Amino acid sequence: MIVNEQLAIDHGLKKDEYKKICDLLKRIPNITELGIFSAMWNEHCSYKSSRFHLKNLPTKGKNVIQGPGENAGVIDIGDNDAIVFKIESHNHPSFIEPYQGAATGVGGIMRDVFTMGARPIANLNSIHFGSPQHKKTKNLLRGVVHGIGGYGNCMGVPTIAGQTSFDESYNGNILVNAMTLGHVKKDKIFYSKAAGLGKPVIYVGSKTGRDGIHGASMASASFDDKIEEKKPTVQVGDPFTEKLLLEACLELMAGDSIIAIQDMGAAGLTSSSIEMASKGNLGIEINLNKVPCREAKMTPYEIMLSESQERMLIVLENGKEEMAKKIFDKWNLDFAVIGKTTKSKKIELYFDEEKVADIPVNTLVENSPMYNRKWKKAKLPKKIKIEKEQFKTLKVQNVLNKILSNPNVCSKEWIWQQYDHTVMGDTIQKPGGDAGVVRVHGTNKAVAASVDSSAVYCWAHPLSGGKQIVCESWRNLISVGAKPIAITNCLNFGSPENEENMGEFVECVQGLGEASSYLDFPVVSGNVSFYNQTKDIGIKPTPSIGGVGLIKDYKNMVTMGLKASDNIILVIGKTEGHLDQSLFARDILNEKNGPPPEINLFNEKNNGDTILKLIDKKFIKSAHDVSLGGIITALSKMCIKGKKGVTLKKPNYLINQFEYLFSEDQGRYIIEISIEDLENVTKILQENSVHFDELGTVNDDNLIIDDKTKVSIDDLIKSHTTWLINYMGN
Amino acid sequence: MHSSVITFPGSNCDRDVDVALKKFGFKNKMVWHDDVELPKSDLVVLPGGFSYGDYLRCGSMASKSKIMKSVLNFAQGGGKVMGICNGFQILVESGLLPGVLLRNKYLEFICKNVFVKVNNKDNSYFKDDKKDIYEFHIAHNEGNYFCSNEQIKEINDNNQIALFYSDENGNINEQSNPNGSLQNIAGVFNKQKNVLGMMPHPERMIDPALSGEDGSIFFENLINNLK
Amino acid sequence: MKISVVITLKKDVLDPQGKVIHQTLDGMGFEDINEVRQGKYFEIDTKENDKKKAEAKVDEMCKKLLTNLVIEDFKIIGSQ
Amino acid sequence: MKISVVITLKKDVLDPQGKVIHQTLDGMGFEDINEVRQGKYFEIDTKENDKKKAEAKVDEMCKKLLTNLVIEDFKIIGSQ
Ligand SMILES: Nc1ncnc2c1ncn2[C@@H]1O[C@H](COP(=O)(O)OP(=O)(O)O)[C@@H](O)[C@H]1O
Ligand SMILES: [Mg+2]
Repeated sequence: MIVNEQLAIDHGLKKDEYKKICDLLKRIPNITELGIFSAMWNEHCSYKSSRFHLKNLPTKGKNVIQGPGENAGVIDIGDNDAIVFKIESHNHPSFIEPYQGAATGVGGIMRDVFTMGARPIANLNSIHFGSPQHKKTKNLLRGVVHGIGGYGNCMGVPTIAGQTSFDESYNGNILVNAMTLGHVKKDKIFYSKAAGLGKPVIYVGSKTGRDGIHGASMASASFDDKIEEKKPTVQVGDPFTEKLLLEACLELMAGDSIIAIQDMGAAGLTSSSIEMASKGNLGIEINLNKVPCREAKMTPYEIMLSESQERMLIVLENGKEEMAKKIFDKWNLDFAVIGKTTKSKKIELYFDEEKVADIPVNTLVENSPMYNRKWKKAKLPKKIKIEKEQFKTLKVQNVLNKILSNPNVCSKEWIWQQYDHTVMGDTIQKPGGDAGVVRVHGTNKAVAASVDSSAVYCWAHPLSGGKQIVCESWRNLISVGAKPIAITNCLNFGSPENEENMGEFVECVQGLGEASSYLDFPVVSGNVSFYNQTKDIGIKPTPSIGGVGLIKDYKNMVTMGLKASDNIILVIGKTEGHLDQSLFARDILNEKNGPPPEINLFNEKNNGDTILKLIDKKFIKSAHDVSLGGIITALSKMCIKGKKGVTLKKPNYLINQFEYLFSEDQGRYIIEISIEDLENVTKILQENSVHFDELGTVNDDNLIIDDKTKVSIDDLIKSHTTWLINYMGN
Repeated sequence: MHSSVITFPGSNCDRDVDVALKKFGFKNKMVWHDDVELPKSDLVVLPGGFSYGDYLRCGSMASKSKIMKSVLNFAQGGGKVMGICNGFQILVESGLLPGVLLRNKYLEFICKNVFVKVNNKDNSYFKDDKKDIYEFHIAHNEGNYFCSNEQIKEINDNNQIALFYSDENGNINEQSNPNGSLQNIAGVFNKQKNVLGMMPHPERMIDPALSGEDGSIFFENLINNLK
Repeated sequence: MKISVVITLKKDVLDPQGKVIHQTLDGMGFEDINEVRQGKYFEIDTKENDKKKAEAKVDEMCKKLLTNLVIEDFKIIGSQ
Repeated sequence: MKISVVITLKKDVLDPQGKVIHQTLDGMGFEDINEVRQGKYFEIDTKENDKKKAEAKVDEMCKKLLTNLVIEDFKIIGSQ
């Protein structure tokens, strides 16, 4: 095949990028080389539009062992234990084939984690669908949930938390973000940096097929009318093989024969071999005839670009091949020595005795394009003057019912009941709480994790939205009694070539960075997914934040269910009545404009730290952060979980009742304490200058909001649980 | 008491049940599916998980593995064999237990706590049980017990039903049937009652921090009965 | 040669999946369906080139592994 | 009439189930198998009695619901 500019463009490269390739090579690349460049230089692998901005994120901290740049981030949780975690998107494939797309997304992120030597101990997911009324939504949701469960359940890794939202901006481009946490001993972490010359390069796992060729390029293109043509790039997941691969890799890792290991993810053998060579500052030579292939007559181009799943690349110590092969034989997996490390600093490929590619590694990595794209700054929208007259026509109980049954608030039990969340025997907080919590096997420690996003806030004002979402993640961890340690992020945006979408990206990242820096909640891993759009319209900017925290003694974990009657309920943090962009404003008043609630990082940190102190002293019986739907929504969920009611006090506030109950001011928590502790708790809160209000008292059976409004627990449960079940049921 | 837990490719509750058995006093050994001989055991456990990915039919391929010949002999000689979840499916596929486990009626994987009522205490698994109704955990996609009319008659005539899905008061009805199982069957014995298969996972409920503690009661009783 | 086999659920075994597909199709406007039954299909490519022998082998595979005769029937539907 | 359809994975698409079944059969002594591919089988019983029309309907059902043409092909294999 003749390589020319047009062919390069068909591979998703830009004209000047093609010229740059020719200049770097000082010749025209052959077809295999062009394929390799297109895979390495696309957005998905090269981060060419995002690198410039991502480098400003705070990535260091006293608990960070490994920040971004490896397969996953690693944090220290003491006693030689470390947690490896990362989140990743699989948006485009999931829209085309929801089951397999979501399944392979889960498979991919788990490989990222066990490549580093960690046994996966928990999965999370953040999934976003179009409007429930859209004709595709129901099937996409069902397919995605079945896919996530299908893969994770088979692997025997509990899915402990997640997030599900619906918004019409995802009608033509759903989001599927999967996150995995793994546990590893600090002195047994594996990296992808190759070292040493003449070391054998080993291929293990499944055979290479023609699946997913150019998957990485697809992830970097937007959906248009030609979507059909992009179809063959979807892969079929094989969780059984991955389970074997996990066990085989961990078995090999128990010894000391591995120099470097890297999973084959996007752009398969290409990116894995090049990354290992690049990090080790050396070359790799591969004989492609040695690669185990599923189909006859696969070309070098196909072998290099295949995205077949469940494969790994390993650089081994010399002489360990036989021993390693025995392990993979035992697990019935392919094992092949396919090449060796060299000092050439080039990637050199041979096929049928011919050299089919010869590319200096640095041209693919360091010299890959980086763009500081044009972007537009977003103005803070003007505050909306909400006519309080209209509140008079509203009844609190009806509004509450509507909000509790809103698709974005209602119980997601229909989803998480399909995920095995108890396998491995260490799940101590199941989905349905503020964060999922698993014990570190055989210890008293537990790890909490939560995944969050608030696209509406980010859309209204990306800078505030970016900050808010980090804070929400922080709060979810605090609410279960965990000390927040670090985050991973999956940045789902529209086209970086569109100035507005790019602006959303830049400012969300800025906000995210500010908040994580202030809260000492660094970013240790992440993933960028651009081109989430249909035709020219991008999705609402949707950064998903996966937060991880530590509970030193799992017995101190806190849950949100109310515990005992006569206990006192406090709201921590100030309620100012901010309704713009709240669920109340959008869903009840149909008002979609205005700024999102403001973030005050000082209060955020102070409130969170103080709550942790109270938890430490065992004052807190239950806790829940206040988010979507305001105080009364949060309180309702606590009632539902604990099967208890609350009698609200009349607030000594000047704001309107609806503002009091439904506003979405940030930095707030609801906590339950016993009367005897009230004085001590008050003292601690005052000493730490934390604003709080007494909200009410726990009772046995009703949420009593005012003289006229009394809602039974059963009614709350009904409002909260029926929508999704009914929706999926017919 | 010596127990053995068999690991098939794709088993994923093997560690969980190992932890549980040890916690309640068993000396447990892990046995690889490709081994020929079972170690000396008072109890053999086929754990939950997805042996061979649950491909073809759950348990079908594991039932053909090498170790199963030994398990078969062991069981035929009166040895105690217990299959949990996927282990139950393997026992059914290998012919040690009657019937078959079909896909859940509502076509969805179910992970939750359920109540089960013990039907037959005249065996080493449930003898002297303090409880009639356990709260156990289920996590499966194919737990819908089914068998032919003749078989179900035989099963009932021989008192082979071990556990029924029930509500917390022991009522056995459609509402308390999570997966469509025939007659709410959650577990069955072979004729001799030395082989037990059940869908629920008692090993997931052995600690107050987990979904519950009824599993502890089950295991404590089990080891006492085997002594 | 390549032998094709179809495995179907016995008549009296409930096929919830077929039922759901039926309902879904119905909802999509395919209203004159009486019943949908789902089964499995296998293509087994063997080195055996004698049709009779190949089919006999596959028959044996079906009995020993591919079907559970408590609930399923099988039928060889083609050989080439 | 009753239409039978077979749905198979496209040629280049991985068939994890087929692979494992192949290995298992091999281990059971069926050693001369080249490949096993697993697919789905549907019997759709419709009120339509005109063969052409019935098949056309089923063709439409396959395209709209039963298959995902990204990874699967379908074939009507019988009508009676
Ligand atoms: N896709 C999902 N997978 C697993 N758990 C989920 C999923 N979606 C929602 N959940 C769970 O449902 C609960 C409610 O979610 P959400 O409304 O986002 O919580 P909150 O706003 O209270 O933090 C959480 O415990 C969450 O973990
Ligand atoms: Mg929360």
